[in-house]
Amino acid sequence: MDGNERISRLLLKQEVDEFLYYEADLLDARRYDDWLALLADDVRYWMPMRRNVKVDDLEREFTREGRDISWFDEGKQTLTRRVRQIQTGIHWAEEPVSRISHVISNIRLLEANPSWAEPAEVAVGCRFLVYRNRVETETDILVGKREDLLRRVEGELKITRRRILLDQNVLLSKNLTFFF
Amino acid sequence: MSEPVNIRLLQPGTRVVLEGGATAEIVSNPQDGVWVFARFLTSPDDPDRIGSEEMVFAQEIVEVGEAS
Amino acid sequence: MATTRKDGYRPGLVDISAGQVSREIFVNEEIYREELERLFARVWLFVGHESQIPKPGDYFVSGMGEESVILCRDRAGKVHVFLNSCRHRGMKVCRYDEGNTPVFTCPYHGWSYGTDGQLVGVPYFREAYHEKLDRSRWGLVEVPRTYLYKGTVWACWDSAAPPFLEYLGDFVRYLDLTLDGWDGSEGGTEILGGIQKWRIPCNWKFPAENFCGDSYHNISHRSVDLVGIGPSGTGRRDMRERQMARRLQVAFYERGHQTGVYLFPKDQATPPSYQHSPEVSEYFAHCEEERRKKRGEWGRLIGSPGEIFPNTALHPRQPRTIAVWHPRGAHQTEVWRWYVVDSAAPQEVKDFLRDYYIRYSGPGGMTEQDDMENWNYAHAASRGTIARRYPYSYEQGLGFETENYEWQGLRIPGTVMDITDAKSSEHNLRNLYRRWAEFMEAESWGELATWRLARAAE
Amino acid sequence: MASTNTTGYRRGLVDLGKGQISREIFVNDEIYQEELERIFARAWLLVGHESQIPNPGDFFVSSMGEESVILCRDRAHKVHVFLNSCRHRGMKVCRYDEGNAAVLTCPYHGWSYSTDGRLVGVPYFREAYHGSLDRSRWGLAEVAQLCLYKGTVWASWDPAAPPFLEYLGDFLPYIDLTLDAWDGSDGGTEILSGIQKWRVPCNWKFPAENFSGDSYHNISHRSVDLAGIGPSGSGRRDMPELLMARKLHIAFPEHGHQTTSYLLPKEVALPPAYQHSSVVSEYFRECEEARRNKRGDWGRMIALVGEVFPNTAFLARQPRTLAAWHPRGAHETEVWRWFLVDRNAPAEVKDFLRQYYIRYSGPGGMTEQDDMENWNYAHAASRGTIARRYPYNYEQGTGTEIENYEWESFRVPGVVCDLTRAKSSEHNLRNLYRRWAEFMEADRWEELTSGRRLGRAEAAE
Repeated sequence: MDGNERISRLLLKQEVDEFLYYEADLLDARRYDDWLALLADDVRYWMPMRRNVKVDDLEREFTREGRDISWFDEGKQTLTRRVRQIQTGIHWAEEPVSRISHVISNIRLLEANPSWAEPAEVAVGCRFLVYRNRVETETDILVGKREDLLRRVEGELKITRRRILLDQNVLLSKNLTFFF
Repeated sequence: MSEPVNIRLLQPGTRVVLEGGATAEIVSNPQDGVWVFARFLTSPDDPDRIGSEEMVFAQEIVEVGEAS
Repeated sequence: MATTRKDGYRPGLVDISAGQVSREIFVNEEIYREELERLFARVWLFVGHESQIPKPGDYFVSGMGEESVILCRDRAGKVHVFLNSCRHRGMKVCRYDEGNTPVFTCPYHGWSYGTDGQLVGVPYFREAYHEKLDRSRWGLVEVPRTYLYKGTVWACWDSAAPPFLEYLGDFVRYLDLTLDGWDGSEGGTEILGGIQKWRIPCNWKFPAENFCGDSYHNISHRSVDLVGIGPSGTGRRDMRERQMARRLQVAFYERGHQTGVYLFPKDQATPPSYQHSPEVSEYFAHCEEERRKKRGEWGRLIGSPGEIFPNTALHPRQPRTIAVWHPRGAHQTEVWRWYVVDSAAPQEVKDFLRDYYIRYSGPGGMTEQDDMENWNYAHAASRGTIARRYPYSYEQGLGFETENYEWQGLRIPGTVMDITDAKSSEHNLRNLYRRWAEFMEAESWGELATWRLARAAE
Repeated sequence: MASTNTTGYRRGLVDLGKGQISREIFVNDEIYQEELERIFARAWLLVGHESQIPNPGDFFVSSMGEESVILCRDRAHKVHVFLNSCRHRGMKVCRYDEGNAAVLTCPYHGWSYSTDGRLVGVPYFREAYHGSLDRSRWGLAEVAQLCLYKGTVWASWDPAAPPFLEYLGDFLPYIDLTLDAWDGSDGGTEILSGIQKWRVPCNWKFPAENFSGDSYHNISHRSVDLAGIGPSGSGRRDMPELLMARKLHIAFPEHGHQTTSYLLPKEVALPPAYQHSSVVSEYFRECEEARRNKRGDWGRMIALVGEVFPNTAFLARQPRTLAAWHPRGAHETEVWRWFLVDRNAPAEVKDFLRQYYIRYSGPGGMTEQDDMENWNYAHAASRGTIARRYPYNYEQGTGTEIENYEWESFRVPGVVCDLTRAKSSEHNLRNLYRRWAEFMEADRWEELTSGRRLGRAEAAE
């Protein structure tokens, strides 16, 4: 990597950090329509379930995208429906509304295509901690990893693919009415 | 089947058509998404209901008309 | 373990004459379940303040024991307290903290109740129930006894309980010290917006005991005394009257209520206070004068922490608050805190007090933070098999109680312990547990309302 | 509180004559302990699906009541269900969810069991046990009865329980509506890989009741109806047949099973469905036709939801699922969800359905999220000292049940409540709790299998 490339990478890292923090702010501020605008029209949003399997059988740890049952397997249209449902004001699982914070960390740029200098797409890894507290004392803490593919569309970053790897086997929340 | 209506958004004065063909005008809306208070304008099955004010269940409302 | 022996509380677990109380009553889960039945389902509990629900349709979701209840004002302006649970499948009909509504609609199957508790909406009443459901019998469960007193709202699940004012007896005059204006005007107080709610890992009786007048634990607040948050710049409070007043602990044996008070000497002005703000200082000086005029001898009395049996705490002096110790299992307490100011006070006074209250009380309060640490680990260190074998000591001042206490022409209602010289006593605490044991043993209110027997005998 | 008085359930806590059931049966810890003994240790429970363990040595760790069990296929292809607990010190012999193993070896002291449950490996058998341990007596504990039915695996711990098919009785054809393919071919379904498991803070009977046919709570799903996830683009499901079919609650008083089903009219074509995808729409149209031809009058019956007593639920229509409500204490339930599709459906149909299922059901499902909120806070608000004094109301539709229900020449098995006009009833829910109370009172299976017949004889006199 030459000097210019390293600077390009640094600038991109800065932009991606800001973008992911901004996205988290939108979700936590319940600005769901603005959040939807960050998703590419062909976004794939997927969260597999996880199995306890033997160490030599780990390829079966996750349910398979596009084939098996998962916690989420979404496109923009269904994510939009989920937002609309919350906005009806009678989605009782989110009414009264929850208090949610997304903490995003360990952000790393994994790959940029075609180049760090002119990235049309960039793959990003991070950790998430989603804290939800609702009604009186009901509290969920969900922690895991995320792999995002971001695409530059007319100068702006859009989320094209999101894989959410939750670190739980039996899901310890009664429902998943929020976004990761 | 007609599209469901988010009755939470219906303003007083709005006319609605109910299952069975009766029509009613919303008098007030508790915004619970389940009930509205409405006055019956027509009631083919039970003419005694005309003019009476009742709580109307969301799932009985099949159509929303114009606000008067 | 004597938990199933109803007559075992006094001889076994609560030995007032020896000044000993078993740790079991704090940490035993069976005893806790009995408390829910024998105490919380029979006594008068504080549920809120009328100023929280000024308009028809206003509601505030409160708690009674472990139960969620709705305090609301119906269309006709009447105040009700309902169990927050649908009669059909038990769903909470209200999951908000407060608001205004014409109906409480259950989100599960849609049963809907008016603000007077009547079941007004039953989906498919004609089709599915064939109009046979007797809607008049399936309204929200209403607390059978409620009482409004100077803005405060009280409720009791037991129809056989004596009326609220009889339940209080002469103690009502001490409750007035919290609810009247500082100038002595009847019920001249209001609630500041925002009820603090938080959890403490201890049995509910730790804070209850503390607010009965545990003056002995002052030492644990040494750090805040050193830092100084008092309204005149030092210490924890403005307490100069201490030097001239009699300090008393007052207990009502038949009823289980108790409080601390300061009794000022006749014809002597109260020392200045709130000296960090001339306007506040002036306001209180004026109020002191007014109260003395309006209330005569009784105007010489100022309250300090007290407790209406079993779990409503009063803090009549600044920070003026009402607290409820909601039980949440044997090992956890949820505190709810209302803050009180004179309704007629100038805004600057209210602002000053609000800031001071927040600094003093609650989980952010520099004083109470240390209380919560003590309650937490006192409870934790009492749960062990061995720890339970060692009763707590409540001997302090045993035998020094005075009936018909009088000083400089004012006769004080209740049984008094003068701690002006003694500094401290556990007189009030013994009173709390005496009454607690009576409740745990008594099968009926007939046994508990002993003052009625005495009156009948006369 | 009659919790220790087992004769008191029907008289005191479950009063079906009045249509009232005490909240105690949902929130009382003592009653819960009794349920584990009297219901979960005696009834038939769903443990899994054969397609989860196709090969010898395949295993799937499942659950029966609070117990962990291993569903596995031995070397001779025989299916077993074992208690997942070493006989030596009780350690879980399998802490994986699924896999393939030649032996199940306990990690604590190394006792090892073959896939047919025999104790085959005991460290220092000769040295420490001097060869005297009777290994034949110390194999894995195995369920008393097991039944494979159209791919599903059922088990009971009670040797005295009637065989599974007798336990189901005439309810069997309704289970078939979930396990047969949509074209009516016998057992023509398979499980989609990935079993959803999650916890809901409520008593297990809240979901059990809900899936027994609580059609009354439709209103709580209004938000998803408004947002629209139905396969034709709006609402929650494709339900145009509702307008033409009879909607029935069907209960089996002798068994405690119940379902909500639709009976379609004779000679009328079904309205189109799955209009968002022509392939899927065409597939279901063809299946409908094939089923009518194959099944005759039964081809007109479509099940919606149902429950095999006590805790196995099915959703026979899309999203087609099986669910088990595993109790985890009186105040918590662990839901396990299997999703089914026609084995012979084209991949595009399977994909479409899978995505629809995920959107509809489970913790991420836009419909069920609201159910879980209701179960959670209905339970929480029923635990208090005062709350327990007020029974729930189950009066709806009392007295409108019909024995020998028939419509357009089809005699429907079971006792029926016709909801076509009534919209809703609690007939099925009463049936669930009637059977529940019988189980809680009966000391022996004879009482559970003969009681109703006696009851009927009395009624006949």
